[in-house]
Amino acid sequence: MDLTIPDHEQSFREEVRDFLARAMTPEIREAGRLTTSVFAPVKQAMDWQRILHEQGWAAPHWPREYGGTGWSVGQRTVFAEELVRAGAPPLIPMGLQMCGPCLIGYGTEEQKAHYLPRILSGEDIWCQGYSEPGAGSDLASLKTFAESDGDHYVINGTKIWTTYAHHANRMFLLVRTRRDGKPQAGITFLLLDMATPGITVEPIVGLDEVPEQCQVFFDNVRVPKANRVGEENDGWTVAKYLLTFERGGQDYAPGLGVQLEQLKARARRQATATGSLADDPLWRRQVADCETRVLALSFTEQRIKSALSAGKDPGALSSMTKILGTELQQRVTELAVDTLGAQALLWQPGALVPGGGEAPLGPEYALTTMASYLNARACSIYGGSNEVQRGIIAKAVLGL
Amino acid sequence: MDLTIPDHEQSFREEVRDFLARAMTPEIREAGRLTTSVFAPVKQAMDWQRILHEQGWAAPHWPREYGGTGWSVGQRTVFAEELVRAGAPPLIPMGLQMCGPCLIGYGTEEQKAHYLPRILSGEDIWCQGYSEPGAGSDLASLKTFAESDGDHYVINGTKIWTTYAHHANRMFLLVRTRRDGKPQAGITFLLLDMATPGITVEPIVGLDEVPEQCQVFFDNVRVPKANRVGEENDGWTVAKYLLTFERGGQDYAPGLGVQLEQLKARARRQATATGSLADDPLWRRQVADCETRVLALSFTEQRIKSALSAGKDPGALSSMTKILGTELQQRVTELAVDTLGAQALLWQPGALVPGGGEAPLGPEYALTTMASYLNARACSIYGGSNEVQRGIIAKAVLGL
Amino acid sequence: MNFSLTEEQQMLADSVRRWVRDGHDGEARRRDKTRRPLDAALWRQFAELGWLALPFAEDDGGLGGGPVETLVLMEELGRGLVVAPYVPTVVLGGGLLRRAGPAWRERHLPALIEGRLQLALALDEYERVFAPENTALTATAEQGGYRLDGRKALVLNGDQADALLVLARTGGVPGDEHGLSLFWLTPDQDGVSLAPHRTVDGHTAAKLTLERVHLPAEALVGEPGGALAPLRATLDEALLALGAEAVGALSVLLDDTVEYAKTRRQFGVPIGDFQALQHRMADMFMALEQLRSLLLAATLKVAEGHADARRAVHALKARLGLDGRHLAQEAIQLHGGMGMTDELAVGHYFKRLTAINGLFGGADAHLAAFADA
Amino acid sequence: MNFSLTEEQQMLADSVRRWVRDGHDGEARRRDKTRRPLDAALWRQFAELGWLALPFAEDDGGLGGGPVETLVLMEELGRGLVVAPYVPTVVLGGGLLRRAGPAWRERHLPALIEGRLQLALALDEYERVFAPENTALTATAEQGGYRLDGRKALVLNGDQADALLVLARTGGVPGDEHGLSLFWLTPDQDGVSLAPHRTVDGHTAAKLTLERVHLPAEALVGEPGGALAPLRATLDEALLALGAEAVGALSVLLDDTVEYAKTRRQFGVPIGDFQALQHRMADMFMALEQLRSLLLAATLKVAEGHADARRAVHALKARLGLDGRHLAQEAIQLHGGMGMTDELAVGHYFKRLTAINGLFGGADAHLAAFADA
Repeated sequence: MDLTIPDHEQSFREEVRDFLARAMTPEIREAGRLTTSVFAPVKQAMDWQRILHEQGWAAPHWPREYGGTGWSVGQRTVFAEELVRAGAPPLIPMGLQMCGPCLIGYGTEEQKAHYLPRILSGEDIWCQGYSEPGAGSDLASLKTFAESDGDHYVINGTKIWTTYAHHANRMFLLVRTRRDGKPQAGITFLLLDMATPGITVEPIVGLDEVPEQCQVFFDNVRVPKANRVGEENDGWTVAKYLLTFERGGQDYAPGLGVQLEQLKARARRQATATGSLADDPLWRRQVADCETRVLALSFTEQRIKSALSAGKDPGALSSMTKILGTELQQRVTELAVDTLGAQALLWQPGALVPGGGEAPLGPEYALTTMASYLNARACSIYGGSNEVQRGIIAKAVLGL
Repeated sequence: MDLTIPDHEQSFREEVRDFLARAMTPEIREAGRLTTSVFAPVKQAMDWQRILHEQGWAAPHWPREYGGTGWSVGQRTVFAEELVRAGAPPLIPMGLQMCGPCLIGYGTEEQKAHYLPRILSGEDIWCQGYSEPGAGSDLASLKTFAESDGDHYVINGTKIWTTYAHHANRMFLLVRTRRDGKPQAGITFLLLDMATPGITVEPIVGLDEVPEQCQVFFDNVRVPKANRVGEENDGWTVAKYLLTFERGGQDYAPGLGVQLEQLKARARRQATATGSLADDPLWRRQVADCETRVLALSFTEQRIKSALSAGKDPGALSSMTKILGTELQQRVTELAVDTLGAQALLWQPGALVPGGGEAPLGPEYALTTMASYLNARACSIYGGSNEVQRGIIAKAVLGL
Repeated sequence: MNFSLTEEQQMLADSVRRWVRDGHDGEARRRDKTRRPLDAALWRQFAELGWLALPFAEDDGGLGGGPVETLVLMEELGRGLVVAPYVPTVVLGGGLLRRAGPAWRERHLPALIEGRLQLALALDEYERVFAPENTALTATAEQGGYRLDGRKALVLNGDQADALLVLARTGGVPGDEHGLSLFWLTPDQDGVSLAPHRTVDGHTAAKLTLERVHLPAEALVGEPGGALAPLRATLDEALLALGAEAVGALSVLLDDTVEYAKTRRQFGVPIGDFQALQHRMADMFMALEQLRSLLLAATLKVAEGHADARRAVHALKARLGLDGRHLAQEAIQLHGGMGMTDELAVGHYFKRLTAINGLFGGADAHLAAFADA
Repeated sequence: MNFSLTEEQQMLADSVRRWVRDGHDGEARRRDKTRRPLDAALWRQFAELGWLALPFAEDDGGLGGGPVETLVLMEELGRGLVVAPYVPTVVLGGGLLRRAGPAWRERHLPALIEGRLQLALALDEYERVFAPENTALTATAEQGGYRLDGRKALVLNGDQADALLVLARTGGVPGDEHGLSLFWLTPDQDGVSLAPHRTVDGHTAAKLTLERVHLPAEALVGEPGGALAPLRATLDEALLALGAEAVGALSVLLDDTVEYAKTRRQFGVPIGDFQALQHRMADMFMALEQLRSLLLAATLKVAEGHADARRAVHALKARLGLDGRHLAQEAIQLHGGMGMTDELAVGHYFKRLTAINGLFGGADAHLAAFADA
């Protein structure tokens, strides 16, 4: 056992850091600062993706032949950490992190050749059609039906919690293609063009007043069967792969660490009668409580990656990092609200739009703090609620 | 709404206080200090009951005709509070708090005339035969069977978690008298003499190394049918009455308040480099967290009693006070362990026996602290586990 | 001890509840996307119903109510998620005027009670942790009066107040309990600028900037350097009022969650059948009951002037910040995705609670104050 | 980064595990009601198996192991609930000797490694919160040496130690980081009295009273007034060793609880079918994994001398006191009444964890130290 960082990773870190310092425009930096969700403002996120793509770094985790970087697990971690530290807006994951890997794993050669370059370049913006009003945590009970009609499917039904459907030009989705048998068995994985007739997108305004999610309605929407990924009725296999990825594919600890450092800097500027909030023992205890948990999570993520590098399947452990990461994220945003006191109540959604031009009536971070807190309430719900994840651990790990 | 204490309750408090100052012998006081459970050492508890009985105060909550005091709810509360404040050992509840009220409610005139005076005077010591190895939280599934044989029942089976069965000369118990129908329907409530042939008592040593609980085995134990309370197969009615009583019959807040005051006094004696632990902001926060919860519980208990006085049935709220009171009790004993640090690890069970003569190798409270903490782990398990109580709230209060 | 409402208090409760149900519930307010800072018609009704007169002495034209009456009103307003500047104008502004001597009462309470006077208290300062004694904004004595300079953050109702009460230092340094004074200020005075803004809960506030604002000596409210005692007493009343509003809001969050759990189906059954969720809802219920107990304890102790009254107020605010917040978070979580939407009421109650928790000190500060009291 | 054991480390783990299984598991120990303070045969085996030589340099007759090797050993001993004074004698006593200079090492390490020397560290004082710098017991310089007066509480292994290392003040006052010195003391010296006693976890300790104990200057271990640095480094190692033991014990508590939940039936089903309990066991699992991560983080950082190593040790001890304690309490709760008995192993693991949490500072103290580090 050792914590040694190979020399080449250290120099790689320098390289990434230099690049980011150079490549991030003021607009990109502003978007990073104003991002209060896992989903960054779409325009700046896509701009940033194009810049990374020029460098060949848009999809480090993809195989090299499809435009990946060929980096080691360690290098990918370094890259992700440096992005977080530099305050870059996160890239929109539906294409790069979800649809792309799915196509690489299960797509036909034609699908790969057509879609992967457009995902990489940002020409296509994807959304994910999984949840339905009656099928949230219980995804397998989805009802949106795709009737076979020659070389097409005809889709009727509705999807909900479809992030950025109002920005996307493509959707990957799960549909039911058979009504009998086990619920998981009759599901098929499809790709579609959002411009297809019969699709209606209705944005859903969130607690933070941002329409991040949508409901999407399908009224006799015709999709060519060539757009099917995997076999008919076998979409659950692809779906499960994606779910695992959605949960465990990211590291939470680096971002949490950065947020806690920022929080400490802010507390140093919150004056008390005798010094600053950063000196207050009770406040320090709250931060230390978070920091010790982040330290534990960080090493857990390292352990999982170490197992991955050794070719082991971490399996249900992605459920653990999803629970721990999201609940810590919620706690850290809550502590940030506490740190600002009443100043966190200032509500200026207009000032949170990058380039919106509305001047904040207080420090910029006072604006993002509340919006982040509100938005973070969702992270224990999406991607399979944390209740579902605990159930997975109980069953898959503990055998209950 | 008001918090006014009637004058007569104030003067009653003085009267009780004077009496306790006079009546508690050094031996009783020592037993109070060394009690680390809801069950005090049996000899001193019974001695103390006899002293209270002479005064006519052994069973304030009983109707006057059976030896009760005729006090108001407020006076009973004052009395209970003053007992706690004076550090009196708690009386053993199985006779006074459990069997007595049951007999008053459901016993025959003969049963009442025979047993109640002996409960009051302490001539009889009772134990409670409810739980069985396969019937803990799921009490209704009990299996100990009483076969009818003329004017007797013949009992076979076993009871567990029978507190003080090794000290008791009588037991009230639930037995099955019918095997078919709903589990609750075939249960009968009986009284028996522990000297009856066929009874074996095996003490169970607890975490605190004290044999407080027992397992009791019945091998063709003959009990006269005259010892049945209520109708055959209708014992569940009596049992439920008792369970509610066991949960909600007591106030937790006064005792918790006294424990927290003692804890603060101890912390003032724990020196830090700059003062005492009682000045440490983190320690103070932990105490304030407990104290605010105790304040809330105290007013909840007052509200429930206020409803009782007005003739309302608090119903499932006894589940709430049981959960809150026991979990606070666990937390306060935990904080007491933290307050003493390593000094709480000193283990001298011999020095905890009243009159045992073994000198403690540190402050007396250092000995009781750990034993109380260990013993308190049980209070969320007994009397219907807190999981069962939460289920009751969900069903009976929230209608889930 | 007695925890029953008097007949009059019960009538007040019933009338507020009826008023809320008849078109002023949060659902209606929520759909009003114009988010007008103050609904004049609504405020007129507050006056007509006598609510603005509630806490004032009969000699001052009030109804002679106390903390218990305010509790009754605020709990129902909280249940209805009614957006109105009752706390800034009546509880805080009115509470300070009540304590400022007969001249101030005579001059302003009639207008306040008739609904013609909106007030705001300027307390919080940028980059200073909340605590009245932590105030830095200076009021320098000068010929015939004072000169005020500095900024105040999050002045509740500051965007629509006819007058502001500004806490300033006439002596001492931040941390000192002496040297704090209150000033009466109108927004039209030279050097005063107010930048209005929304708060997260759909209420409004303003950023106040004072640049060389010259005030006459008569603008001083109460004793020079002696603002802390009346301010603290007034803050106690505000914390009780907000506590009652919070308990009302939390009771809706619990009810809505239980109701949702009974109807929302996943895995073939109502989610309320899942034991893990049942236990969590039982915990929510217990948290609400404990907060209600603390609300009663603190309100009655303040009303009756018990020595440990402020301690109970600290306990209430601290536990709201711990257990009330957790209850509200659980309400969102158990609503799943729907809880995150602007459409359902749950999120709006959540945001109001979040705002209440952020006002006048958080849980740790109140736990520390509880320990010190 | 690499989290795999070397082949040698894996062999060590396997051999300890085998030894535990072959008759030294907690179950066997638990039934031995004689509760002998020290099992001489067992200690001889420790020596023969090389475990007493583990952390010492090869030059000193040791095996040249480090914190990782100690982790491997202690985790298995924790899993087996083995009662032995490894931490007092080898980790604490041995750690201080290792840092005390060649003369002390040459004089005592051979005996220690051969199992002929039992040690104890006298640190805690009555009515003083734990912290080495909070030491009050005085060592007054006198002709040719020092005079020691005072009491020490809970001297682990003090009842059977051949020598005690006593932390005393040769200068300064409680709170000062300077002025702390360590003394080598044997129980037979004039003025030394030891009152042996059990500790809650079945280990043993002693109360130490020193009355006019005259020690020669040579009894001073290390630099006069300079005990704090080597002591802190040694305490870090002890916290790692206890942390590894705790993680081993917690893993048994989790396994036993899950196993019990699969077999114990209530309401017609195994209690492991109840969703509320499933979620709680999932939380127990996550707590264990997080503690294991912290154990690895702290151990490797100390082993490699990282600048933030001590911070990680504080994190480990703090979270053991929070999450490890909660895990152990849940293990009892989920075992129901059976968990409260002396008969099942769960209670004994619980008590060992309780003891570990009580040693060398609690969770809040370590969180505060983490924040300061």
